[in-house]
Amino acid sequence: MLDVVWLIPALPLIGFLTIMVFGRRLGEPRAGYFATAMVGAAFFVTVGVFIDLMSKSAEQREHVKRIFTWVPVGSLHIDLAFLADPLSITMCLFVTGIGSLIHLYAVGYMHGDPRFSKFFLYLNLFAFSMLMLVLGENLLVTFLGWEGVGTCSYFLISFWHERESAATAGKKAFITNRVGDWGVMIAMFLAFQAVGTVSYHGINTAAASGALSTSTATAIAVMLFIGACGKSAQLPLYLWLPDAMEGPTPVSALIHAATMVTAGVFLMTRINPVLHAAATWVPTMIAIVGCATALFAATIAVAQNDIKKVLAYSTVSQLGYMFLAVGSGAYVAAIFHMVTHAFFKALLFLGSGSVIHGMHHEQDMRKMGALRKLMPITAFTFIIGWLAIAGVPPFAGFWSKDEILLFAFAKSPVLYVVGLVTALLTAYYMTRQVIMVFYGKARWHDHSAEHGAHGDFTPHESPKTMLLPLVVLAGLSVVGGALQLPFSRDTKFLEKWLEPVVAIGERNITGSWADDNKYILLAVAVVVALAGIAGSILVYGKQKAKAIEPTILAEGWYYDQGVSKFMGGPGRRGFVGLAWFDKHIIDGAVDGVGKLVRGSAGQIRKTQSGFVRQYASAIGVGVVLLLVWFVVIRGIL
Amino acid sequence: MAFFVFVCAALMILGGAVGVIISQHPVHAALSLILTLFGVAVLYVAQDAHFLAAVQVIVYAGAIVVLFLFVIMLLGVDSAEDLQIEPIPVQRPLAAIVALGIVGVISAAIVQARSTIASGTRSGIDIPTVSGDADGNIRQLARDLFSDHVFAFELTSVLLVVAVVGTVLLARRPDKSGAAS
Amino acid sequence: MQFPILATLVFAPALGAVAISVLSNRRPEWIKLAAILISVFTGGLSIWVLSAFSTADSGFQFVSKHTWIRPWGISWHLGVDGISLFLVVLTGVLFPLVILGIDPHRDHKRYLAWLLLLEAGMMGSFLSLDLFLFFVFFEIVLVPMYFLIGGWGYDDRVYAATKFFLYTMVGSAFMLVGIISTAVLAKTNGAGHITFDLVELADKVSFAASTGRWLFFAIAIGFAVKVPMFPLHTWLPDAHTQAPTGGSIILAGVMLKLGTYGLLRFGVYLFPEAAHYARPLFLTLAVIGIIYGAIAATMQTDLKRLVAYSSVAHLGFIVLGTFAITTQSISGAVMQNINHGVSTGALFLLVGMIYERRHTRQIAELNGIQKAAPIFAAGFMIVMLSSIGVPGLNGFIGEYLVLTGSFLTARWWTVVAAAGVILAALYLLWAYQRVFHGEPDENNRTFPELKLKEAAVLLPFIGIIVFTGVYPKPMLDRIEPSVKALIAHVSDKTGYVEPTVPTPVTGDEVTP
Amino acid sequence: MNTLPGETLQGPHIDWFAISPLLVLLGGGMFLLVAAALTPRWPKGMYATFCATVAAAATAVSMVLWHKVSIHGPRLLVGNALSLDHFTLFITIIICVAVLLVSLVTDDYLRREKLDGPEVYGLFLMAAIGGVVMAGANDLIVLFLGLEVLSISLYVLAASHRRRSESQESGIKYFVLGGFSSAFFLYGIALLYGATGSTNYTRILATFNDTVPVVRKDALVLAGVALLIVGLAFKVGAVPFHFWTPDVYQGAPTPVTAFMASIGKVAAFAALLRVLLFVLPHWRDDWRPAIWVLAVITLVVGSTLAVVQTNVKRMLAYSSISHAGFILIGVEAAGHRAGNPSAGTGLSSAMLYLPLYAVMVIGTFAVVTVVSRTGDDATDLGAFRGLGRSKPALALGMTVLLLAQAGVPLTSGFIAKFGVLEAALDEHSYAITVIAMLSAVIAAFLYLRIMISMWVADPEVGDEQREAVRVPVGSAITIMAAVGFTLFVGVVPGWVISVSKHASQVLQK
Amino acid sequence: MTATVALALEPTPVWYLLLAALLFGVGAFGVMIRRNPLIMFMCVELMLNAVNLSFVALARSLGDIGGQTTVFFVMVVAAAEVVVGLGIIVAILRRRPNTTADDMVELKG
Repeated sequence: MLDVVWLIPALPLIGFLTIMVFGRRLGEPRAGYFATAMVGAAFFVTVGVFIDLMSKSAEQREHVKRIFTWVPVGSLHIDLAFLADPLSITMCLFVTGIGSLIHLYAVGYMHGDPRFSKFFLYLNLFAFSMLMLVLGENLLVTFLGWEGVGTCSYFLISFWHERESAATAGKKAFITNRVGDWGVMIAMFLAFQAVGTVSYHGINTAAASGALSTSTATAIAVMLFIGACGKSAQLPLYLWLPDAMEGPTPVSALIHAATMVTAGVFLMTRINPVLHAAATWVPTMIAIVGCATALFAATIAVAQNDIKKVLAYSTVSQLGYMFLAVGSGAYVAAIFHMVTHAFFKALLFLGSGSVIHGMHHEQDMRKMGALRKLMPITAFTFIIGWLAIAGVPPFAGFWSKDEILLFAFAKSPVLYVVGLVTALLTAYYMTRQVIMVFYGKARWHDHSAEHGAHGDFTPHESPKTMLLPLVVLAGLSVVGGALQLPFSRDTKFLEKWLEPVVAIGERNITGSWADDNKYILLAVAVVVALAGIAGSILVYGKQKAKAIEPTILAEGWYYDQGVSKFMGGPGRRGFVGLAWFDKHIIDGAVDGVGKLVRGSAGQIRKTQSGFVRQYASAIGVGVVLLLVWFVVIRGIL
Repeated sequence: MAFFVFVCAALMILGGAVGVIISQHPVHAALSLILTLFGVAVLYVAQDAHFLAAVQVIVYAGAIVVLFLFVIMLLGVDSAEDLQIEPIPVQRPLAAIVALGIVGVISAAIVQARSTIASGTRSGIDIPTVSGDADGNIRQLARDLFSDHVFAFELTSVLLVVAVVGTVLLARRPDKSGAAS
Repeated sequence: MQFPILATLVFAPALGAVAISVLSNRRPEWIKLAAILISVFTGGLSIWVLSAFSTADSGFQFVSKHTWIRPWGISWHLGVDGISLFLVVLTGVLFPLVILGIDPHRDHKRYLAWLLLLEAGMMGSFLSLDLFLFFVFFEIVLVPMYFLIGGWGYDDRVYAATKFFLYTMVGSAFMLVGIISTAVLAKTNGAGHITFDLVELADKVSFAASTGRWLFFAIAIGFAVKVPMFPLHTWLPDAHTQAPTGGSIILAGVMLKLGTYGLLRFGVYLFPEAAHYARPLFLTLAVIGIIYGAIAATMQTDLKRLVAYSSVAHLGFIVLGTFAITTQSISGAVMQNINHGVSTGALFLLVGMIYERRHTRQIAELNGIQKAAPIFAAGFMIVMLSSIGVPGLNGFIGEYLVLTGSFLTARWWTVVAAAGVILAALYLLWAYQRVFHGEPDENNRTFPELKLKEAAVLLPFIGIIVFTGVYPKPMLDRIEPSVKALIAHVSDKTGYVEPTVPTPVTGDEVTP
Repeated sequence: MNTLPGETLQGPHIDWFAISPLLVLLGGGMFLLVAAALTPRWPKGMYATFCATVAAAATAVSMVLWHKVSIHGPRLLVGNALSLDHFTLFITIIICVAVLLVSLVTDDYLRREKLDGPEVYGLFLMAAIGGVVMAGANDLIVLFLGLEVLSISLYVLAASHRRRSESQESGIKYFVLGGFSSAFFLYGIALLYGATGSTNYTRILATFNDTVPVVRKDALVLAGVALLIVGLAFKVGAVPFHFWTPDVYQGAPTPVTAFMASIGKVAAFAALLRVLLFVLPHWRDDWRPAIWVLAVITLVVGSTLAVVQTNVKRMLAYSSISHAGFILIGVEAAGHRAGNPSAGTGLSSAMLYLPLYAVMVIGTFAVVTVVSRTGDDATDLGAFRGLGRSKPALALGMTVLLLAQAGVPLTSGFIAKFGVLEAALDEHSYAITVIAMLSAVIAAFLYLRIMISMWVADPEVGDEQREAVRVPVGSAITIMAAVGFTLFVGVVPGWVISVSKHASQVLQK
Repeated sequence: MTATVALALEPTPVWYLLLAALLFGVGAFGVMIRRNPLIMFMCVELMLNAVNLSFVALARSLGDIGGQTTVFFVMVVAAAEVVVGLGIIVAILRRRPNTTADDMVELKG
């Protein structure tokens, strides 16, 4: 079964090609189902591969499938090859799994859209790219997927391109990602120079064996981290993700919560030996960036009113957690949180999508409220997601977050404290959201006039195709924590499974204070989560306290505006200046030469006055000059 | 004596030349030119070029200047030219500089080469002296003309043909009859 | 004697041009048919060359050599190697597409005659192995292009055509001096007699360092103008903008390649020492071009001008690769020649279609086209992504190879150059957004969808874009031997050592 | 009295056949003039046909002579006044062919302008004699006479359009300046004569061979050289002696302009080459820098001023100046090793330039003649507007010729420029070649302007009312021949290069 | 005393040559400053005469008759020139009487 690993990305590709050719003929909803089937089939293949891999011993859980030689030039030899190992298959599992659920959901969500089949065309292409990313045997294949998902993200964010904001958001996402891609490219060049290959095996082996010098390893790690920052929306490149919510909600769930944005974490995990070999400040920096992002985004989420924006900032925050984990050497925890986060954040997004669907594309939470009666299943699943992300035991999020905090503590108590504050805020703003959407007063009546077409407007529950994924994901959010329970080594399934991959980079905290007192920390985390929830209920549920939603938070610390202002101001002026320079100085010089020739010709031609006497004197001058040259200079002197 | 002749002739020549360039009236200029030409003829004689002196007087003074005068009279282009006015700025100073430059540099060259232009030093051919037979000059000239320079001599015939044909062509009236009528 | 296939590649279009110009104007369809037949024949022949090309031979193949001007040591010397092969094929393929796909609207006869003459010139330039012969073709292509721009261009065509002609001529002026000096000086530096033969000069002659450098610079100026490299680029936007669509495609697709190809063949190959010496300068200018072109492109308000400036940026990559002198970088540069030709050619084709429909190229006057014409927009998108350099499409492979290779010898330049890929996304996506996204206004609502004939012309472009991006190996296999030979030649002459990379540990031994 | 009855003059031996080109031209010219004067008007085109025939006959005998010289070697004729060698014959052939081509153009022109008559053709033939003599002269006096024959013919020809005041203005300007510069030239001869005792090339050279080491700084010689250069530079139109060129080219009847631009320049360059390289090789280090400077300013001024013109004839006049600059580069290159047996290619390249340029320029002016329409007035750029539509073949021919003048490859113009540059670079004259090429670029602008006018410019109001351009047979033959030659040499230049190389050898001893 | 010395002085060819140079310069100057075309011709004649004078002086100094022959030719040339030149002038003046050289500036630039 291992040898058919290529089928995993191939199936969505077939879906893509088929829809590209026959999309219009398939039409709605067949195109959607077909696409779903393809991703679903990929899921089953993945499961097969997974089982095959499980059956092997830990050392042998690495299989390379070469398809063809892709870029062979001189000493550079890059195959289009797939690497099936625990990490990639883990990724594949939830990418295809959650992917197919979201595909299914989208069939309902995109109902009636004139570009229905095109949406699935992009989704399948995205799935293909994402799978290339995770299955790539070398950096270049990963990069193919990496850019591919970026491109698909661009397509999907600006899917409703008639909206100016959607088009702009797509463009912004692509370009911001490209900044990160620059880092990945440089990393690839460094790797090729230092190791002679860009295959993970080669790089990691070199890093592990010490063949890779510390400085090179540091450079590679930093460059890849820049790439990861772009893709996984870390400071300072997180900007694009909140805007990406302009895309249809399934897109937000799939790309901007579950899969693509985790690619950075995946990449960091993939090259963990390099991080290990790099200078020690690199992991610290990653941890700090992750931690800062987590806190930063959480503070912003507190003041958002757009149902999806809250989730978007939450995603940024959670991704920060994952990087905190990476930086702390907790790769397994990072992957663990990635997986659980995929479950509950996809769930939350899909839930919010369901709400938006039911609210006829209303996304402002201030115009919602008391929806739990009208949309019971949505509400129920959403609440599970809420509990999971807030870190309430025994839901999935609790376990993964706790694991990260544990490692963070081992790394530095400061990181731990910041992580805790973030957890508090997370619980707080998620509770706020749940209350604003599902509880309290129904505020949508006031605005029914806006939906004039409907006249009598009532939110409604979503169709079954949309609810089924919600239920499944809710279930996973509940039990997801079982993958990795901190009680003993035997309950850490994920750790054992991933061990061959992360063995080098994974930090061993056994014996540290944090590990020894992990139950205390566990308890603290629970208390913090509950405190956050309680606080929020106080403010929004009971309205005992005034909501603290300063504009500065609502505006995201004005970071986005600042960047935009810079780009639109000095940045743009710089560009305009260069264009001016090009037109007037560079080209001006060219035209200037022309003008100069004409101008001087205009002057010289005045000597051609038509007066024959003047011509004669010109000849005379020539004669004198020649005579002076010959007689005086050459003859007499 | 020779010195005296030279000075007189030189004065004639230069006086005539200056006359040519400062006469407002073309007729005066033509008459001044005659003066110069005669002066030159005198110097020819002084240099034992008797034949040339004769030709100078006959052809130049006799024919060419007459031709000039003829044209002046024929066309009635006898309006005086106002030499006070110079329409082209800096033309005169420029012309003066050029003229002085030419004269100066060439004179310098002549003076510098004066030793090689010694009088009759490279003589090999017998040059008739002043006291000698004037006929000898013509004879020599003829011999030279019809031996070494016979081609040039024949070429002058072509030149004259050109002059004749050219004059015919130019002198044709810009007629209505034209040609291809 | 074997069939002189390369000479046929040159003469078929040339004779075709003559034949067309004597055909009667009364039957335009015959003229068009003749042009199509000739160009397709030439294209087919070029593909035959491609198929018959041996990957085992790193030297010149299908060589034909005859004395031409004996007193000056000039011969008719044609040959093709991995570096020129694909340029020849690209030329062979682009012309039929242009002839088929683009209607000049008036005066077909002259248009087609010029176009075929241009093809002959381009073929000759890429095939020549004699400096004189090369220069002849290099210059001769100016004439048809001048007339194409001047005769069938847009409002400011006279200015643009004149600028194009004169600017290029300035470069050629230096180049001609350089070429002749090379031949003249070669007499006393190893050749023994006057010769313009490239191979002979490259092999036998070794100039003193300073001499070689001067000669190199003289020749390189000509190519730098043609490329065009910053700051000699300003003729290009004007020429592109004013040229008719067909002219733009050819200009971007093949003509600019004369510059980059020339730098490689008559710069690096002929003057290895000087090229090596001049590396910092050229690398710097290339990198400036990459960034500068991209920024300038961003600020353009005319779609064609934007694409033109993007060419400046893209060609910067090629120059970077050329002067980095590693197997990867030069292979990438050679490949990028083709990729840029295809992608930018296709972009011009599409911009031309927009102009056909809307009679404007002003970005501000276009909007919402994706809604009005989704297939058209999709075609544009693919081409654009190729130009941006998205992996899986051709543009990426070339750029990647160039950068990877350059990184070995010109690290910091490469780091800056790689930032150019960010800017590429910026200007193209921004333009795309303004033109294609949004709700179409009154004028753009009825934007006609891609027609079948147009699609037929566009498809080969897209086909090449995707195929090369996915499976570049066949192409690289043909390029690499010649590139390696070139680098060996450089090493031989200068003692330059191509940096090596460690032999990597492959992951294969783990596989059961 | 003093008669010497016994004295008989022993004239020099004359090999009549050796000077047969001259005799043919002279005889033909005289016959034409006399016969035409005695007979009623000849039928249409007969004068021209006769003139062309004479020129062709002269060409033919020159070729026969070429063959003879190849066998017997060069020699001096008629009392050492003329030299019969390949150089002379080369120039003779160029001149005769040029006369042939120009007379074909002139024929229709004269009838169009209602000026028909035999005199113009007579003058053509006489002028050709002058040109041939200039090329073959072995004596400064002969050279001077040849120059005057040519010049005086040209003065008359320039002024020969009786209804156009421009024609007369150009005639008088040419005449005044020509006389002025001839005086300098003659003065130069006088000074040289004074320094060497002879006007004969061979003897002057011999004098220098004997005395140069001693009188190296002979100011008299140098002054003479300077003034000789002035006279010849005036004829070739080198800056600053060029001022007459634009005015005269513009004002003269167009075929005459063609005649001047081709034959006048060829003859003057032939004389310049022979004088500088054959007579004054010992002074090469003195005159070479002067030629260098002349070449540079000629190139720059010629091409720069051409840019701002609007009259095509004037443009081409300036372009002819810049061509002269190019040829001067060849002269300069030749100067490096003048008198040296292992001479470079400078001389042959300058010689190569002459026929190629002559044919180009005749072709170009032939087109201008045709386009200038009745009255010879339509010579501004606008007159060419729309020619590409109304007369595509003519426009195409003109385009080829203009491209050739611009030096685009596959035309003779490129070969010519290439040869000159190669020669200069062979002498390591880098600066001058770069200047030359850059001014060629500037000059290219003017050719482009004419092409734009023909092909690109939009029609304007009133274009319809213009007289249609007619291409009569004679002009068509000339244009076709010129275009054909231009292209043929552009593609197959080997033979003409070899011939010019061969013909140059005689001066390189 | 002075007169005796002066009378004893024999003018050498150099004197003649210098005189000729001076005459030449005056002629050249005249061409440049006079506007009447006829007088310009006369000035050219002055220049030619200066050359002739030089030739004769040199012929004598060299003892070579060739210089004198040359003068003969120059005279012929001068005659021919004058004929043709006057022809042109007549043609012009017949159409536009009293034209000066400065009036003929139709062709310029």
